[in-house]
Amino acid sequence: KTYHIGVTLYDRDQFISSLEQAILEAAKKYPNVVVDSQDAKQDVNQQMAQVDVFATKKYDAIIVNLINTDTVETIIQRARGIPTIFVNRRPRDTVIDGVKTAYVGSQEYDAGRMQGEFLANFFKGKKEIRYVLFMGQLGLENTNERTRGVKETLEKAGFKLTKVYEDTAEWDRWKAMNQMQQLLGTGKQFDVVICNNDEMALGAIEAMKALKMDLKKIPVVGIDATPPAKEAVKKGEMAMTVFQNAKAQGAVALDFALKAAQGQKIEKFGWVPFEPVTIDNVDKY
Amino acid sequence: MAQQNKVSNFINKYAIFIVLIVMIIALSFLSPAFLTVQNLINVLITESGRGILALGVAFAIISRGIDLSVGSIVSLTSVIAASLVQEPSYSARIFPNLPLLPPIVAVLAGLAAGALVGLTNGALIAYTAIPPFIATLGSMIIARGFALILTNAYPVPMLRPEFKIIGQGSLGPIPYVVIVFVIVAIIAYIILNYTKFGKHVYAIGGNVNAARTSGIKVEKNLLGIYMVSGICASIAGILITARAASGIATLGNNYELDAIAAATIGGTSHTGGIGTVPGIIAGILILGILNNGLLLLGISPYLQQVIKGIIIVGAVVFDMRKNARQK
Amino acid sequence: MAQQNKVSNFINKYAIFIVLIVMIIALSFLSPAFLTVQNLINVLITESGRGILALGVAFAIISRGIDLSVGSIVSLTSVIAASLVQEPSYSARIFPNLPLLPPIVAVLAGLAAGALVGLTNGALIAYTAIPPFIATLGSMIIARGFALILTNAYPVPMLRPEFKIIGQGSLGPIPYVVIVFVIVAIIAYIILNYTKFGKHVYAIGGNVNAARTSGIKVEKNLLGIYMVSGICASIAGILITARAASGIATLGNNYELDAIAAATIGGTSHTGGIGTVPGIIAGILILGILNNGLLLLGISPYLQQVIKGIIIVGAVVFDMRKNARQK
Amino acid sequence: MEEYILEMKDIVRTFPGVRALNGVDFRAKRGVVHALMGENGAGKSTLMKCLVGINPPDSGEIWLKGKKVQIQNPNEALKLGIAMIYQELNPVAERSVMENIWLGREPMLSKLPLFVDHKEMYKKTKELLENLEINIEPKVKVKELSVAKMQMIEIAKAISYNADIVIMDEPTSSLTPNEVEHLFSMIQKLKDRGVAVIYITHKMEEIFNIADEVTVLRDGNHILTKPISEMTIDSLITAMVGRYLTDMFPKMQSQIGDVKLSVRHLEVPGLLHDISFDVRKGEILGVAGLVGAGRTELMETLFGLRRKSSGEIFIDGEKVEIRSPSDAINTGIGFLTEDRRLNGIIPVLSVQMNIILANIKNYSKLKIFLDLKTMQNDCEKYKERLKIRTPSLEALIQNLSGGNQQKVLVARWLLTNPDILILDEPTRGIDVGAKAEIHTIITKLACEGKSIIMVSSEMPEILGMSDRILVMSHGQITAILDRKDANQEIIMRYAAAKTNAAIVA
Ligand SMILES: Nc1ncnc2c1ncn2[C@@H]1O[C@H](COP(=O)(O)OP(=O)(O)OP(=O)(O)O)[C@@H](O)[C@H]1O
Ligand SMILES: Nc1ncnc2c1ncn2[C@@H]1O[C@H](COP(=O)(O)OP(=O)(O)OP(=O)(O)O)[C@@H](O)[C@H]1O
Ligand SMILES: [Mg+2]
Ligand SMILES: [Mg+2]
Repeated sequence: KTYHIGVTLYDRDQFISSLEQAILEAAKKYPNVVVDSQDAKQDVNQQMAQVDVFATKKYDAIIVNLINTDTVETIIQRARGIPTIFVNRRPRDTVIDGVKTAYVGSQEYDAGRMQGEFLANFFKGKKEIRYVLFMGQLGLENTNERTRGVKETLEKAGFKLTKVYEDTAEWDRWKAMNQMQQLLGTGKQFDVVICNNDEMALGAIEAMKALKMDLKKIPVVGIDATPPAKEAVKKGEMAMTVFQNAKAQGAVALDFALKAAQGQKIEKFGWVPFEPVTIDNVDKY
Repeated sequence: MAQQNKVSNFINKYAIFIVLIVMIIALSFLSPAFLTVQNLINVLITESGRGILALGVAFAIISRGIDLSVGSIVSLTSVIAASLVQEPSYSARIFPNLPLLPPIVAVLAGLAAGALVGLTNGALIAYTAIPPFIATLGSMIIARGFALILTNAYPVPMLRPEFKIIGQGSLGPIPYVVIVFVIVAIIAYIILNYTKFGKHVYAIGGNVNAARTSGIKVEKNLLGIYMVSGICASIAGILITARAASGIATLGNNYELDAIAAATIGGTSHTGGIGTVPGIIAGILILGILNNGLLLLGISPYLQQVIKGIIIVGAVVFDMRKNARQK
Repeated sequence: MAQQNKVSNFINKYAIFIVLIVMIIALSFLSPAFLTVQNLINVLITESGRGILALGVAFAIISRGIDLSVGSIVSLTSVIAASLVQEPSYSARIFPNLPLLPPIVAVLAGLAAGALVGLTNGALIAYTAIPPFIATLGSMIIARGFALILTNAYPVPMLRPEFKIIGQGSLGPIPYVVIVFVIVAIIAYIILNYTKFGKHVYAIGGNVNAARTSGIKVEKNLLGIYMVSGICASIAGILITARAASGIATLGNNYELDAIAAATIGGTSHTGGIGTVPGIIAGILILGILNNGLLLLGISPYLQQVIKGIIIVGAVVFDMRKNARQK
Repeated sequence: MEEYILEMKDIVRTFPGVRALNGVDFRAKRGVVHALMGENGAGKSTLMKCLVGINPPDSGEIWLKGKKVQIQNPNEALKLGIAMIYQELNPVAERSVMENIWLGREPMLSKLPLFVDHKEMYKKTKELLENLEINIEPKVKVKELSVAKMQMIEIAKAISYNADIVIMDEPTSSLTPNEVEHLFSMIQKLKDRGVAVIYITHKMEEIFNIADEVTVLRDGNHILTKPISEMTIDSLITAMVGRYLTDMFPKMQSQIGDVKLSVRHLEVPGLLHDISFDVRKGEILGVAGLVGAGRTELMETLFGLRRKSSGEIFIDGEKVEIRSPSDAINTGIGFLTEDRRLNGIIPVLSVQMNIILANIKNYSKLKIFLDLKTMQNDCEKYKERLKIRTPSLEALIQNLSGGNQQKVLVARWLLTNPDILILDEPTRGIDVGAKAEIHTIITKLACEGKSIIMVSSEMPEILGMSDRILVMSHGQITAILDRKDANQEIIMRYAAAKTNAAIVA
């Protein structure tokens, strides 16, 4: 029997493309698995339409990278009984049953937490941290969770956080760069630049490099460990990033989906941990 | 000869519907799953939100304006309505001490928000001379800002089932959202064709000076036009929120472009005075069926965009041949 | 009395510049960091991309059209140019076996892409009767699809320094990007005011029938108009890519709205035939200074949106008083 | 031998639902003014648009200077030496006079041929306008000009092409006698230069004044071509309408009653000064004046389209405040505007919608829904009465001939059934048959006790229809004459009068 698996992704960025690639790679191992992968361009309505179509075509399982985790009930309803594996964006635990539904991913909060832990270590002995924060698109869950993660971790570690600048750069390198440049123009002093993803971190770094700022003293931290970000970590320009294991998430998601399609027992959760990446371990990734 | 002329007249007049029918026939052959009741209902469900938006925005376009704020009104309505029907048990309620309100209150609050934004748009356009593009761009940005402020950018989850039923329930096989869409379309049709207000919308769009000279109160009508657009956007916002089971401040992002595109594909002209409800519905269905068809055929998402672009342009070229400069 | 009239005429005529100056003065008081050379240069750097886009799109708007594809052209240019100037050592090069090309090749390839999309837009608009909105919407979707196909949605990082210098280098204190922006603005000014083509752009937008009966080849001019818009978008795409040091397929998302907004704020009218380069520059600077000011003042991002919307609308209301129906 | 510079043979042109030209032959000679006549919708404009390539013919041949040509667009026509003044004025309103005149053939700098030579353009415009004795500043925007001045600009533009054939499609529709005289002297000069002038008009007296030959079309068919000397007004009219018309100005003496509308010391800064006059029930008040006299502005002010700075308006002795056209309509005033395109038609809507536009509210059933049936019946009635030539009431008004569009607008205002009807150039572009019909309607309305204010630049119309005649000059009233005291000369004298010497008879 050939197993058809539908995939719907929240949008396209470097990470999600890697995740998609991982799913496709993993599927190649099975001659009888066909994957149909779509992206929803951050439109909840479009994602539901994609699930509708997968259900119409009677696929054997669906992998969903939710745009908004609250839409999970509707998504499950639209799937009409087809096993649904959620990946990377975590829905409420109550809808996960480990039979028809499961979650594979990392905890967004953890990515922020790891940034926080790194910075807590970096600033050991200091009392106050004056921070610059570039957030992803407002209203998205990963933006919220990553931000919450890093702030709470630092606060728990006893630091007093002082906001110098906090705004969204919408995951966009160019926007972050422009904002950073203008911020630097004001001459305001800060200790750290926290970014919700690597692209924005790289933008901030470009702006800071232009002013020959010491990136060793003022750490810039990102999330995702994209190739250019790893390069920057190697050069010592980016203090740290967080590796989100797209490959593992994709492979586990496909594995879960296939098992569920075959009626096998699966776990409720397939955790793929985040991993902090610094100059010490960057070569591993 | 005359016969032939009649045929070509017919084709010209109903070109956009012919495109739609050809698409339906082609897809039925290409994908067996396409022509199933369930699939067609799914298309309607998916398009109901955009459809209602397009109908509303068409009022603005016919009057020779535009409404960029509809996407933001969806967002604003979404968070306002959702925050009034959260499960009382949910700890992160926006209004923690709110008593249990009947869902109708949430619906009305949402509609009021849309009407208010629409009224503001209308007033700006009517009583200052600023172009509709700017007035509604401004309120688009402002409304989105309010939606974010209200929720601190967090989603508003855990809606009560009485509210969610609007988006998820159905009457027999036909989902409520589709019923609402059909009703809105019928009302829009009646307004545009059988009421004074409707005729005034066309007149204002066709030649505002002539309309004014003929005693039409242009300003009052503009208020009405943008309120219709705002209220339609709110209705769409409520339906989508109820379906998504969550109030989301980013929900309507970029919907305005989709809605304007659907209306335009359906023959609504940005030069004013031209546009019909059946045309708009055809425009919406063309977009919806295209989307659905490309998904059913399992075409790669990148290629989908290219094909989509080509078919949209092709459909309108076919529809507009009649206006092309005659040889 | 006559004196007073002169003053009010002056204010009417230069309203948008007065808004700009008032904003500058207000911000100098509110934030000491605002009126520094570095900060003002930063504003110019930031707005250079959008500025060039707005100048190009203004040609379309003045001719009574619109160009929605400029954002996508930025994306397409970005990935095309970037993929031709990647570091040879970089393992994930788009064209792994490409010899080391001089950066000018990348620049020209980028410009060619923009010109080609523009030409397609122009041809569709000139030779079929489809509205510019649809023609450019179609090519917007298609161009973005191509940008994604080309890169598989991965960024194209690791650009060679000879290319990055365009975006990051400067002549004395003035960055190259700002210089390019100023040059493009001057050329646009000259074209619109001193050339036949410019006159024809206004005439086509003001009254296409008059243009046609006066013997103007409307079709050929439309090709030119949309090519100007496409090429401007490519220039912006190259500058932005060089600055960001990476080709990104989603780079230009939604830039079209910003560009159209800037042109519209600067007094370019969607009813055609009206618009000036100084006005457009004022529109861009108003948006840029507004962004910069809100950032300098450290206002919360949500509230920023609300304030931004209000100021944009306010500025245009002030500018348009002259057109408001006289009391 | 080149007797005819232009020969059009067996021209056929159809539009959806209309056969506008049905095998028409037309010839023109050098140095001859050839009048093209026919009822509204006869196909005059269409024939000329076939010639200049706006609506290339479906079949038929065009020979120019002995050579067969195919003209696909106006650009080719201009290159072949054919220039046209269009019936529907067509300026780029936002641009200057000089840019409009030289549009498409801007003078370029000799050293930098990429750039337009503005100085040269200004100079040439100045020369051209001075030559033609038109007093307009080349740099003003066309939108600032009155319709009449726009028309003068279009005329100047057409002449400036130095074409061999100049087509004038109702060039005098917004001109007053003085300018018409002026135009005729220009035409005379063209004639002397050997230009073939094709002249379309509905004004009979002009034909006999200027034309050498006449061609009559009816229903898209060629009826006759003759030297004007062989025609009389009556034979011409008979050829055009296919029947004999008795009276162009069927004025009936109505019962003149109380004062209906009374205007006192009306003031609009820069435009109108100290305007006072009365109109009685059952009276037709003609308003005469030269271009720029401010007649249109006065009517616009009465109708609430312009703000007055002071002065009072009384209706039936009661003071009224009219701030907008809807106020005016509610107080029982109707206003047929002068500028058909700007304030009149809604091009993209149907004939029916255009007819009912000012009257929609009277068709509401249950205060919400429209009574489409009655609406259609009423429109049908006016279509018959005014002989509006249209394939159907559903046809778009933009596809109607100019005169038929005008009739639709007349129908619009008749339908509102106002107590006071203001008509600004009501028969502009309307053929003789329909003109007589409209005059009959106007005079009947007066007999029903309505008050009519009729602005007209056509002396015969003013003299033939009015009970009293108000003459304006430079924004002031210079005379109010009784029907029996008025003749063309007296009116022209007051119209040209320097103001401040206002005489009220
Ligand atoms: N673009 C068009 N589409 C459809 N019908 C048209 C179009 N242009 C002209 N017609 C029709 O062709 C016929 C002839 O029109 P034309 O404008 O030539 O009349 P005309 O003799 O110039 O009349 P008038 O004296 O009123 O200007 C009319 O019945 C008109 O409705
Ligand atoms: N939109 C405008 N802006 C500035 N001036 C105007 C405008 N319209 C008209 N005028 C000026 O107002 C004066 C009177 O206008 P107009 O020529 O319409 O008067 P009129 O007596 O109605 O003449 P007619 O109806 O014969 O053309 C003229 O000097 C004209 O230039
Ligand atoms: Mg005509
Ligand atoms: Mg007048």
